Amino acid sequence: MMAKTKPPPSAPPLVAPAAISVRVLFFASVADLMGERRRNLRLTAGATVADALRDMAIDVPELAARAPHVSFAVNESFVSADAPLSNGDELAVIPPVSGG
Amino acid sequence: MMAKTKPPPSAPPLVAPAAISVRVLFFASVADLMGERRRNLRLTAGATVADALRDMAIDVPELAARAPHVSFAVNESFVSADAPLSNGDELAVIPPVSGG
Amino acid sequence: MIVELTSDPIDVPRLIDHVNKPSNGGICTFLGVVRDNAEGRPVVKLGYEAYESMAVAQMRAIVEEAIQRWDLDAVALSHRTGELQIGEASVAIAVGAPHRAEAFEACRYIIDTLKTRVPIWKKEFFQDGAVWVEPVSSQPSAG
Amino acid sequence: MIVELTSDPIDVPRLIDHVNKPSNGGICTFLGVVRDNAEGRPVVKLGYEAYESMAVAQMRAIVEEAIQRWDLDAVALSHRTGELQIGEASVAIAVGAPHRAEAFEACRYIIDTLKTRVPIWKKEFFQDGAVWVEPVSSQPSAG
Repeated sequence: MMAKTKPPPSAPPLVAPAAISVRVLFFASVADLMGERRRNLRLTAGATVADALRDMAIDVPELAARAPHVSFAVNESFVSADAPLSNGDELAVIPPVSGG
Repeated sequence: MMAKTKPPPSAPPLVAPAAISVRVLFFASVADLMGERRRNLRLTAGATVADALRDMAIDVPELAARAPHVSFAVNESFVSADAPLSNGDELAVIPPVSGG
Repeated sequence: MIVELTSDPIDVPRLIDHVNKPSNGGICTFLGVVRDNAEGRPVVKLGYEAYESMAVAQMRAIVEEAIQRWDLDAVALSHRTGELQIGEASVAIAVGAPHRAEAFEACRYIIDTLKTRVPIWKKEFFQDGAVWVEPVSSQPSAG
Repeated sequence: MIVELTSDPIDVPRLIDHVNKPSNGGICTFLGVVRDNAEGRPVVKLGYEAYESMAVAQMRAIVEEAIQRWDLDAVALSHRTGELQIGEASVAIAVGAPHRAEAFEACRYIIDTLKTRVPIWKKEFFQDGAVWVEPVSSQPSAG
């Protein structure tokens, strides 16, 4: 927790980094791992898919081990882990697919 | 027609070449050309498929022109034009196939 | 194994059911259907004539070659004879295999080979006449 | 074009009818069916889960790629979700084309590509447990 300090009077007021809200979807083995099929996540603006994963791995450390073996989609399009997230995005964590 | 001659008494009797009977089948464009779907043909023993064709081309000269473009089967197996025929064989004249 | 010539419409679901065995994971089928044109010229209907006994023997030989080569246990092959209308299936092949690569390859082999050596002939009927189709490259060789 | 996910049994004749257009001469279909074993281990049943909206979008994109590449006008693709018994079709593809080469190639392309990037997952149920199938090579890349 940050120490509460008052800004020096001559400096401009600190702007708190804007927060974004992202809906995360889990499927198949990842849904089993997470114990849920979706969650809402608040992240700082500019956060990437990888940042979202790191945030969720605080609760579920096994997710970090799965990260290299899953793919990601934002708003139903595949993206890489360094893709930035925007407010309102739908992020899907996609384990290796096995349809057909 | 052979002249009827009596063999000289000292020589062995002449054996007339044995005749064979072959059933010939025509299909598709060849049946149209022949104006029939089958005929029975008498040939001398040792006759080949090509001999049978030559014999039939006496009646239907157009058959000679088709000969290089058709295949032949004896008793339902493909054979080449120089294959010998035996008594009772079924010879099929097979224009280029177009099933499927 | 189903191998047949038929003057009735081909029952495709029956062929698929026949090759749907519990050990198979993939089924590839091919249907040849009557097109409404031959290289642009409108076709009214088709007629198929076969040297029936030899055609069935050749079809069976081709299916057995495919079964051997791809280690299959389920193949069905049916070919129509007689008069066919636009959209009707002239030939239907169904191949079941544990994995899809074999199903696709065997199905393709069967239709390609059928077209080169099974004694069946197609007649195309146009508004103003009819012709026997005789592909230049389809002549089977001896043996 | 039919592109669908369905929890009901796939109606294969409907898909074939859909691609049977007068200008088509060949129809290739592929069915994935539930095998009774997974590398020898007896399978009791399968379950399929999908990220439904994205799966349909990806299936449609794959079909459109095939239509472009092989100049087709008739493709149908249906994939099951939920619980499937041995012998049921999990996926069915039907491709109609003027000539057979295009029908075979496009059908093969669609099933091969579907298996690499459509977000659908298969769960194999055995006598004593169940596992999600996760092929090592099937990870879609970004973009």
